[in-house]
Order: sequence, then C-alpha cells, then structure tokens
Amino acid sequence: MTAFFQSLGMSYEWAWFVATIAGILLIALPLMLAVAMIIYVDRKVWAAIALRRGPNVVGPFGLLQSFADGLKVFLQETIIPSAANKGLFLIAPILTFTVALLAWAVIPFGPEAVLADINIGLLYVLAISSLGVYGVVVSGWASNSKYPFFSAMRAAAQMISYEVSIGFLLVCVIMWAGTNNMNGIIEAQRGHGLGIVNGFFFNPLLFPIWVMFLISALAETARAPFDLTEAESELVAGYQTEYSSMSFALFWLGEYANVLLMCALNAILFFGGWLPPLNVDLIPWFDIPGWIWLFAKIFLFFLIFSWVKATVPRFRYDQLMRLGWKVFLPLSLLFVVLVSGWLMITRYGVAA
Amino acid sequence: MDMTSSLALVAPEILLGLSGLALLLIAAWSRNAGRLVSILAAVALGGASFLVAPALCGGAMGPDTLAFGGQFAADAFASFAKILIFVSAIGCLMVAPRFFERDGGIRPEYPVLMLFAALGMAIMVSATDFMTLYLGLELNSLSAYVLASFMRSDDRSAEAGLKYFVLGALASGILLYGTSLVYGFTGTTSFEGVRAAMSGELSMGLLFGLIFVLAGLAFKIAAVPFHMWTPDVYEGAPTPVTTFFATAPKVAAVALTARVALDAFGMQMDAWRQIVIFAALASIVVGALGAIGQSNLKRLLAYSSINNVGFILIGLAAGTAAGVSAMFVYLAIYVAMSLGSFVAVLMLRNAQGDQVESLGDIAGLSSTRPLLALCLAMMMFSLAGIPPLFGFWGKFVVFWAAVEADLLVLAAIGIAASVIGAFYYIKVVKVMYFDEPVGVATARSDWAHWLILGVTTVIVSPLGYLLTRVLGDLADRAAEALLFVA
Amino acid sequence: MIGIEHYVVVSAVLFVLGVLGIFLNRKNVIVILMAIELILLAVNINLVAFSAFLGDMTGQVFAMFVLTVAAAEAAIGLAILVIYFRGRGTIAVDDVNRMKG
Amino acid sequence: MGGFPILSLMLAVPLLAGIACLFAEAKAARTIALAATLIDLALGIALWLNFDIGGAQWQYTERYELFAGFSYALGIDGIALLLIVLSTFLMPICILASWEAIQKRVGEYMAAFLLMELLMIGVFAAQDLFLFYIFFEAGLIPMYLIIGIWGGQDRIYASYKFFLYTLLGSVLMLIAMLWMVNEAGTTDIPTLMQYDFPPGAQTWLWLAFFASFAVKMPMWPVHTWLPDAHVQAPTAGSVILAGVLLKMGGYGFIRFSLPMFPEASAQFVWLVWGLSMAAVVITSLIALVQQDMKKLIAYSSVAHMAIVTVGLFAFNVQGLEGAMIVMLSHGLVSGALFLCVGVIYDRLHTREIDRYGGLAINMPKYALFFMLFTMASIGLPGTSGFVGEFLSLAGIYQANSWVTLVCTTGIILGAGYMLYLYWRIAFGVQKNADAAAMPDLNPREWAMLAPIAAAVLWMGVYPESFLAPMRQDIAALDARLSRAAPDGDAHLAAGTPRAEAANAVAGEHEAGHDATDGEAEGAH
Amino acid sequence: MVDLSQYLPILIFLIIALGLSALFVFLPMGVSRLTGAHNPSTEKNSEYECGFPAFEDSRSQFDVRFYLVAILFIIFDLEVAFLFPWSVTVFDLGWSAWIAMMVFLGILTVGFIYEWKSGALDWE
Repeated sequence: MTAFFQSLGMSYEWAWFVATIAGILLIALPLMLAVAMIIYVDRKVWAAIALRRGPNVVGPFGLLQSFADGLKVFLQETIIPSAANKGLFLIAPILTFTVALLAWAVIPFGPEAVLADINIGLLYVLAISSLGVYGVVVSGWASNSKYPFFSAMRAAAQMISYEVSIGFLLVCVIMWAGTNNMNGIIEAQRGHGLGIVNGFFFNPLLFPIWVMFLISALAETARAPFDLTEAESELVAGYQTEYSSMSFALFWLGEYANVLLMCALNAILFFGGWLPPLNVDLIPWFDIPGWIWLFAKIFLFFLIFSWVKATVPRFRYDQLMRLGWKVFLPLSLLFVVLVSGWLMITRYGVAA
Repeated sequence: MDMTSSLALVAPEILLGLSGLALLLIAAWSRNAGRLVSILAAVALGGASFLVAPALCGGAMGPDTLAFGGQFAADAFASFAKILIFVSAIGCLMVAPRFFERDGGIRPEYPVLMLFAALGMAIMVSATDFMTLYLGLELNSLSAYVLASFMRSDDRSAEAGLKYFVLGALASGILLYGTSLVYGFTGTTSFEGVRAAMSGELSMGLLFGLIFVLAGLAFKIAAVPFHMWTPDVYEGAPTPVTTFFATAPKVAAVALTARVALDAFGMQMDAWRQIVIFAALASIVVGALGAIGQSNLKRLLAYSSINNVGFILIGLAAGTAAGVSAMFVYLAIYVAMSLGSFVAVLMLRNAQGDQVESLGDIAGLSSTRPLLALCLAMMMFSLAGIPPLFGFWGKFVVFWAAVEADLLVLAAIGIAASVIGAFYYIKVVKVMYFDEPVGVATARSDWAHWLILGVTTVIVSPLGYLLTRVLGDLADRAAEALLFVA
Repeated sequence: MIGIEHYVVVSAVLFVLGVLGIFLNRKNVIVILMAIELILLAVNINLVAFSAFLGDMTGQVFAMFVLTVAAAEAAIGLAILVIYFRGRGTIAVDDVNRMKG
Repeated sequence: MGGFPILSLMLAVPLLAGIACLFAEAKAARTIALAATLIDLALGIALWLNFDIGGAQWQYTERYELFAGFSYALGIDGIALLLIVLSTFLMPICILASWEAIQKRVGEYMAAFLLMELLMIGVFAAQDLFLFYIFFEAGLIPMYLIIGIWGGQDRIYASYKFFLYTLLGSVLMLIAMLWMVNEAGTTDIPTLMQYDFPPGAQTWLWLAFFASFAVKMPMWPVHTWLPDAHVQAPTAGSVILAGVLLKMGGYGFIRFSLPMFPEASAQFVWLVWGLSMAAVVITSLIALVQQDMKKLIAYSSVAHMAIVTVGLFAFNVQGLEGAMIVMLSHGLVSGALFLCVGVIYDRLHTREIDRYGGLAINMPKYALFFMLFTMASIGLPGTSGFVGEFLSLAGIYQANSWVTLVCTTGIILGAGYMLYLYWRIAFGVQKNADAAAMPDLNPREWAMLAPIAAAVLWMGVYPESFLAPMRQDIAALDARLSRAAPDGDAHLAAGTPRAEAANAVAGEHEAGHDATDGEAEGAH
Repeated sequence: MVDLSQYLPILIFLIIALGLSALFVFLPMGVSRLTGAHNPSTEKNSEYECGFPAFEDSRSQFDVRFYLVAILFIIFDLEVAFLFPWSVTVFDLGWSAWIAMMVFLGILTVGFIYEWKSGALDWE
C-alpha cells in the first residue's frame, strides 16, 4: 500500500504513514461493521435453534437490526451513578474497546496483508488479550455497585484461569511452528497433514490442543456456557449493569470483537489461517484471496460459538474453575511435555 | 567445566531441593505428617551437611570449585557457612513440634519451608554471580516471609510476616537496583568480572551500585540503619521461626555480604569500608541501646542480634583473611548462643502450656527452674562477651583482627560499646536471679529442647574453648578460600 | 535520539517513586505491594536497557528472573496480606502496629 | 619448673567442688565447700613451703599451647605466691562466715564462692595475657551473682554498678592487650614484661590498663561502686571483695603497668599521686561521718588502697615492698573487719553503728579481736598494717615529700575514724537491750578470726617471711623501673611537686643515675 | 538496539483506537445533552439494587478464593513466560535445554500437585 501512495507523489515517510493509517482504518472500521453483523448472526442462530425467527423487522431479514440498536444507544443518556468513580467509570469501556481493537494489529489477512508483522505476533496477541481483564475489573470497581463488582471479580478470575492453559497450548503450537510470528505459524501449516491438509488440527498431538483451545476461548471470552459474569439470574447484567448508552455498547462491541479474535486465532493457529483448507490445487482456489479463506474460517468458528451458546447449559462457577485448573492446566502441561519431547526426538535427534 | 562435575559440586543443593519436593508431596498427601516430615527434613539437612563437609575440611578453593560457568562456588568458604546454616536449621526443626502442639500439631509445611529456605541460603553463600545471588536470596526470603506468618491464627505472626515481607522486598529491590547499576557499568554480573572491571577509578554509577547493593545486604543482615524490621519480626514470628531467623539467615547474609564485598567489590575496599565501619558501630550502639527498654524477651534478643551483627561487621571491615576468619568464628559462636537463648525462651511455658516471653514472667526463674535459668544466664553472659564464656572468644578474635588491620579506633569504640550491651544482658540475669519468683514459667520442657539447650550451653561454656583450634582452622580455610582470588 | 541515559533516568525516577511509595504511603498496604513492583520494574528497565546498550544478553536473562521472582513475591505478599486481613479486618498502614517498642 | 602441676590442681579443686555444690543439698554444700577450700589452703601452704626463694623468678610453671598463639600458661613469682596464699587463706574463712548467714540457695552460693576462688588463683597464676584477662574478667560473674542474690536491700543497684564499672574498665584493657600482642607477637607475660613498647604507645596502653585497674583498685574517683558493693554484699562477699578482689588492681599495676610501660608510668606519676592524695584525704573524711559500719570500712579500704598506689608509684624498692605488704595486710585486716561486722550483724541484723555500744561488756573476746584489727588497720606497730604503711611512706618520701605529707594525714585520719568506730561500738553505754544481750563469739567465729589475728601479728612482728619470697622480684621490677624513675625530691629544697619535670621523660641513663643516687643518699 | 519500526503501526493503532473509543463514549454524552435526553435524577443515579437502598458498601469483603486464583495465576503465567522464549530456541540448544525445562516444569508440577491436594484449587 505504501508503494501505491508513493506513486501518488508522496515521500516515503508520508506514504508509509498514510498507508498505515489507511490500513488501521481498514481493520478497525470493517471490524466494527463485522461485529454489528455478527451480533445479528448470533441472534439469528440462537433464534433458529430455539425455533424462533430472530430479528426480522428492521431492514430486509432484520439485517439492519444491529444498526438500529446502535443508533438507539447512541442517542441515549449516559448515566453515571453518583457513587461511581467517574473517571474510572468512563475509562473502563474505552479500555475494553481499545484493547479489543488493538489485538487485530498483528492478525494476518494474507501473506502480506498484516499491519504489523512483528516477530512475536502470538505473544503480542496473548499480551493484549490479557489486558482485556482490566476493562472488566475497572468497570466493576468503578461502578461501586454490588452486582458489577461481583461480576468483575468472577470475570477476572475466570479469564486469568483460562489464560494459563491457553498459554501452554500456544506454546505447543509455537514449538511446532518454530516461530512466534503469525504468518510464520500459518506458513508452517502448509501441507501439514500428509502434505494435503493445511492446518495443525490434523496433527494427532495438536488436535486435542485445538479442542482445549476452543473451549478455553469460549471461557476466555465469557461466552456461554461460561458466561457466568453476566448470569442474569444472579448478577443482573454483570459488570455492565450500571452502564448505558454507548459506554454500554462499547462493552458489547469489545466483547464481540474478542469473540471474533478468538475465532480468528482458532483459524490461524489450527486451520491454516488464510491458506485454503487443502494444499491440493484441485480447483484453482489458491487464486482466491487469502482474506476470504480467513473470513470464511472465522465465520465457521463463530457459528460454532453461536451453536454452543444456544445449546449448552451454563456451568456452575466451581465447575468452571475445576475445568480450568484441574483439567485443562494439567492436560496442557502434559501436552507441552509430549509435544516438545516428540519434536526434540524428531527434529534434534536422540543422539544428543 | 562440564555439566557432570557442575552437578557434582551442587550435590548438596540438589539433595535439599529434591527432598524438599518429595516432602512437599508427602505434606500434600498427609496433613498430619508434620513430625515425620520434620524428621526427614532434618535427615536431609544432615545429609547435605555431610556432603558439604569435605569441601570445608579439604579447604577447597579456586577454579575447581566453580560450577556452571563460574556462577556457583562450592568452596570452603561456602561450606563453612552452609554447615552452620544446615545445623541451625536442624536445630530449629527439632524445637518446632512441641511449639506447635497447641495449634494442633506441626503442619508439614514448616519443615518443607525450612528446607527451601536452607536451600536458598546455600545458594546465597555459594553465589559468585549476582544472578545466583539474587535467586538464592529470594528463595530464602520468600520461604522466610511465609515462615514469619506461619501461625495463621495469630495476629502478631501475620503482622510480622507482613512487615518482613514489605521491608524484605524493599531490600531486595534496593539490592537489585544496585545490581542493575553494577551490571550496567561493568557489563557483567559475575563477581570475577565485576572485580576486574572495578580495578580502576570508581565511576559515579558504579559507586551508586555498590552502595545500593550494600544497603540491600545490610537490610538482610539487619544492620543499622536498615534494622527497623528486626524487633517486630522477631517478636511476631513464631518462636521457632524467630530462632531460625536469628541464626541461619544471618549466617547466610553475612557470608554473602563478605563475598560480595571482598570478591566482587574487593578492589574498592576503601569505598565500602567506611560504610561497613559505620554500619558496624551504629549496629552495636543502636542494638545495645534499643534493647535496654525492652520487656519482651524475643524483642530483646532481636536487638541483641542487631548488636551482634555490628561485631561481625567489624571482622568484615578488617577486610583481611584474619577478619573473615574471625567473622566466621563469631558467627559460629553466635549461632550457638542465639540457638540456645531462643530455645530457652521456647521452653518458657506457663501451667496452661502457653508460651510466655515477657521479662516479667521469668522473674525468679532461678528458683522455679534452676537449670533453665542457669543455661539462660550463661547464654546472656556469653552474649555480653564476658569471659570465660565462649562468646568472649568471638568478640576477641573479631577485635584482634580489627587491631591487626590497623582499625584500632574501631575496635576500641566497639569494645567500649559492648559494655552498653552488657547492661541488658545482665538485666535478664538480674530478673531471673534477683527478683522474687513469680512462678509463671513452670511447665515441663521437651527433650529436644533440653538437648539443644544442653549442647549449646556446653559450647558456650568455657568448655567451648576446646573448640577454638578446630573452629579457627576451619574458619581460616574458609577465609583463605574466599580471598583466593584477592 | 533516545540514549541509554534516558532509560537510566526513567528507571531512577521509577525507583525513587517506588521507595517513596513505600515510605510515604500512609493508607493501604496494597499500595506498598505496588510500590515494590514499581521498584522491580525500574530494575528491569535498567537491566534491559543496559543489556541492549552493551549488546549482552545477561541483562535480559536477569530481567526474566526478576520478573519471575517479582511474581512469586507478589503472590506471597498477597497471601500474607490475606492472612493479615483475616485477622485484623483492615489493611491500613497505620494499623500495622500491634508490636511497638 | 615442671613437675607436679600444683597450680592446676589448685584450680581444679574448687571447680569440681563448685560443680558438686550446685547439685548438693545445703548442708552437704557447706561441707564440700569447706573441704575444698581447706584443700586449696593446704595446697597454697605447700606452694609457699616449696617456693624456692632466690631461685628462678617463675616457678611452678605449666604451659600448654592451645591455639592462635594462646596458651594455658601458669606460673608464679613471689608476688603472685603471696597473693595466692592470701586468697586460699581467706577462702575457708569466708565459707565459715557464710555458714549460718546464708540460708537460701546455699549450693549455688558455695559454687559461686568456689568459682571465685578458682578465678582469683587463676588471675594471680596466669602467665598468658589473655588467660589473665579471662580470669580477671570472669570474676565479674560470680561476684555479680553473689551481690545480687544474697545481698542486702539495694543489692540490684549495687550489683549493676559493680558489674558495669568493672566491665567498662576491663574492656579498655582488652583493647590494649590486643594491641600489645599484635605488636610484640607474644602473649607470654614474662616476655611482655621485658618488652620495650614505644613510649608514644605506652601512654595510651598505660591509660587503658589504668582504666581497668583503677576501677578494680579502686581509686578515687571511680571508687563509688565499692561502698555500695560492700554494703550490699553478704559478709563473706565483702571479705572476698576487700581481701582479694581489690588486690587484683594492685597486682595489675605491679604485673603490667609498671614493668611493661615504665616510661608511661613515670609520665603519669602525678596523676596517680594526685588521685591517691585526694583519695586518702577525701575518703578518710567521708569515713568519719559514716553511720554504716560496712560503708566505713569500705571507705577505709579506698584510703588504704591509695597508700598502695602511692607506694607502687614511688619507683623504689621500699615503696613497692610496702605496697605489697599493705595489700596483704589490708587483705587480712579489712577482711577481718568485715567479719567482725558480720559477727554482730548476724546477731542483730543491722549495720548501723548507733544501734550498738558497749559491746566490750557482753562480748569481751569479740571486742578484743575487733580492737586488734582496728589497730592493725590504723597501722599500730606490731601489726601488719604498720609494716606496710611505713614502708610505703618511706618509699614515697624518697620520691616526693609532699605526697608523703598528705598521705600521712590520711593515716592520722584513719586512726580517727577507726578509733571513733571502735569507741562507738565497743565502749560506752549499752544503749540497746538487744545489743547488750548478744552472746560472745562461738567456736566457728573463733575459727574465723583467730587465724587472721595470728597472721596479722606474724606479719607485723616478722615481715621478713613475707618480704623474702618477693624480694627478688621486687628488685627485678625496681631495676626495670629505674630507667624511668622520676627524680625524687626528698633532698631538694623546692618542695613543689614537679609535675612538669616528671612529664619530661629524661634520658634513660640520667634518670637511672638520679634514682640510684637518691636511693643511696636516702640510705645514709 | 532492536529494530522497533514494526511496532510503530501498533502505536499509531493504539492512538487511533483510543481516539475512536473515547469518541464513542463522549460523543453520545454531548449528543444527549443536545437532544435533551440528558436528564439525571437522584433515583437514576443511584446504583442498582433490588429496590432497596444499599445496605452496605458494595466494595465490601469478597471471597478470598479470588485472591487465591490471582496468586495461582501469577505463578503459572510466569511459567508460561519462560516457556515462550524456550519454545523457539530449544531446538538449537539441544537436550540439555529440554531437560532443564522439564526439571523446571517438574518442580512446578510438584507445586501444582501440592496445591491440588491441599485444596487450593477447590472452589467449594
């Protein structure tokens, strides 16, 4: 893109700058759009499984429902509870949303289509997504109300619990790929399965890891069946209880952006990212742009997320914790040992 | 140096680490295996001492003792300190079960934490690299923080733990900051490299680094002006833990300080000597003055330990082999004295079996429990440095070393200040012997307590002088090993 | 251009802030824990900056160790604080005064 | 000399007996203690009898190298011999004195006393500098306990004062010792006695030793612990304190300050003289107004000790011999006086002089003994006191007549307060019925007082038996001192104390000549 | 020094994202004032309760187990931090590096087992 702007007669620095801004907007704005649409999809899937019709009034098939909702909250009054810490109260949604956007900076949409092709991309994603806890905790604290507070505590505990096993799982992937760079990880999956399948999921050692990652991703984003942070029957609306207007919407935007991010990570880490599913040029699908493959995979995973949300009953908190600490953690630790041991034998050789 | 020989050199540490882990598992499975785990931990510590002993007796020194590319030295110096540490840890393990009896028995975590603390200290005294130093220090400190707040139901214990933690962490931070400066201005963290880089003029940054490192270490050994945590922590922590704090970590921190000062900073002795001298004198005076008004025995002994650290530092200030050797002799005697006096405090229980630790409670102890009073009195006189008790010998060698190193004034002030110290030591004796009996501390004591008190009393008694030759020999070897590079 | 001295200054400022945070703070023990973390971060900045400046990896390795230990320290600090709070019902700094003398 | 380690045996006997006493019942403890002290006395006498007068300077030497240049070295010369004999002589008497007076914790009491004996003998017999220090310093512990546990009303204050005063003094000495050993490279006392320390260093070394010995002695103005300690200590404690412990200071001067630092000693002669003169006059005056018997005797001790110091610092044979005899005599006499106080204290439990009176009526034998000791204290010819004081004053007269004048005043005052004391107690009317009803001496008290009386008279009548063993040693000391001895003024017209002349250390030969001249003329 | 130019876009992204989020928060506040939707009242501004005024401070004590989780997280997350650099370099360093990490993990596992057995992982 830099070259394009340079051809318009800009100096390299300016061209780079404009190209970067453009790239950022090209990520951020469609992302928001995607979030809006994905909320719609969510509701539709949910309704379909419940044998309902879902949103169907605003626009054709109710497609504009999310935008109508958006406009509504935009025009609402922003209520700041008098007991709240005003500054923190307003910072919390900003933090949540910023962090949710920021993780996308290293997601590759194609071989070259990545905003910041840093060599520790996965680590960056992990770091940024960890920051998401702050938005939640700050909102819960700043509201100075019981339900948000408890919800925030729960959310924080839940997120960090699963982050541990996610970390271990990612280490396995990184070892197999031999790099932290997102594009490197994708490239490593090319023809991984018998030279045919593009994706780590085909690997018998990595498949269980993918399963765990998927479940952890659900927990990490507090999606059902792990949505204890906003269990209506117990905590009203969770940490967002006191929020209204766009501040409220930002949490939703951020949350869905995170869901999408997790879907994208699933796609990138285990299903070959922007690579086509098979490494065989049966039909000329290598000509299809990478981002289409990626989006398709993301969408697929989102459908899975939606499906799970609609069908699986909510866990109890102790079950959630037990799953995280007593099942996933030891298992993922075990897999680190297995994967690294296997790789040492195959790559480095037994002969020390 | 290949891996195998490195591993052989750290065999005692490996033994401690493995047994610590194994005992942790036992602790996990059996909540009331406290006694068993204690015994096993003591055995492990004994085994580690046994493994360490050859290096000391053989006077190991030089490059052959360096493990892991010069990050760890298993020389005679370290061995001497380690043996002291392990032995005092064993002592503190032996006295604990009885103490915790009233809280439903000793929890098995206690010996495990002791093991890890001992392991940390072993690493500390062997460290020849700031990284190793830091790791050992922290392993020890972290275990110690937990030990200090080990009595969960006791407010004072929790408060002691909190205070110890906050100030200990601050000390680590200061030490670390100094280390980072030293690293930045010398480009290395190994003592050898730092020593080589420090041979010239001292740059400002390096001076700051040196001061910060010493300040952090001063915290750990509770030298004035970084002593303020000591009385509270000693008072609040459970008495066996206090016993531990007063003995093993002190040895480790002093040995570490000696190594850092004489090895890493050995080329800049002029720069740190004044600091050490100041700390020594201030510790002696503050320790002595602070103890005078105390009515809690543990607190009093805490100030006494500050006071003693001052004397030990005089040996360091001498900066000679004799000084280091004297330091070690003093440390060994000090360990015996503190072990003995704290165990004596541990043995003070009232009829209900509760610990008593205030000065008023031991009034007239000499008529209610004459033998205990006699032992404690000997400890006190020994701490005061009155001949013919063995404590005198420690002070004596330290001052002798100082005089030999032309630090006559320092020695003079130090000795004169020791008289202030004598005041509160004999106060304890006075309370026990001259005051009317109140008969509070009447409960019988455990055999383990008697054993340790008996052994330490014999060491402290004039019979201890029989040890001087062997003690002096070993300390000389240790000092030689330390100054081998110098 | 930002040179090594800038990093050192920043780290020094953080360090001083941390130390002051410990000694001047009269409110909450948690703040002290944070101040301690601040000190360790200052150290890490120093180590990493020096490491990059010297082209020597030791500093970064050291920084990793410092991070680990800092975490362990924070964990233990929190645990002790919890015990303390259970017993006393407060974590105000001024209330940490059961022992005097 | 080798042979039988009699000195070690003398140390071992009280040690073993002391340990035995700790575990023994009251009655058994008394017996054990008495037996042990008697054995030691027998050994002490054997020591004296076998002492080869005019033989080697150091006899009965034992030496075992221990560690770090440290050795267990024992050995005595005539000076030490006499002091050891004095100690062993007083010990059984002390035990007897405590026979009934001490009722609580007898075992520990006896153990403490036996430990004291061990340490006293050790101090006098040690030939290693640090061994000496250990014995010297260790004496604090049993004495602290004796005063603190078995003492009177204010025993705690007194014991603290005693402990800290003496400790402070002796730690300063320790520093000096460390320096000396470092400089001379040996801890052997006989060697050190011949070692010439640089005069500059001698100054502060001397001061450091002085700090210790002056407190122990005690010299004015650091004597204030003594009256307190005496008053509060039990009778036997007082006896030991006055009889032996004070002598340690004097012994220290003879053994260390004078031979090791002759130049510094000469330099500070004015200080010692000044303090001694002050002590003699002031404490004598204080003694005059005392209402407490023990305090009175305690102050008299200070005055007597001042005579010792002037004698020592007269730098001639008469002075040194006199000082030694005064020490021995005072050891006996003041001990005996304290015993006399103890005898009536046991009966009436008060030391207030006014409560007594006319004891000569109901306790004639007691009064007789008391009078003998009073006279000895005053220095009546025929008693030990006379010999010592006469020699000391004769010695100091060669050095400085003004000092002699002042010190003689002290003797007159001494006569005043002692006679006044005796008058108030033994003569006059019997004011109090209970005092009048007190029985006379019992056999135990006889056994205590009679030997001392005999010794006092013996020393007074035939001092040669005491002078002979130490003559050679005194001569050696005098020879060593001669190079630094200040000019005597006895034959000069100008009588002002020549402080400035004394300060300026003269060349060795000149000084030596002067001293010899002075002596020669004095003999005329 | 390390080449940080690849991180510059991230910085710019951060600024834009912050600006965007802030806009979303503050713009409606302004708009609501213009449209008249801004109409606070005491009732509206009180925190959410079930129809009662709050009995106690909402930031009162909460379960200590949350602390426990936080503490455990710190420990294990740091372990992961060690694993990341190790995971890409272990194949260059060979078996000793692998064994070293296994020792580390082993120690950690012992700690983990201890936590498990002592009930630190039980939420009930």
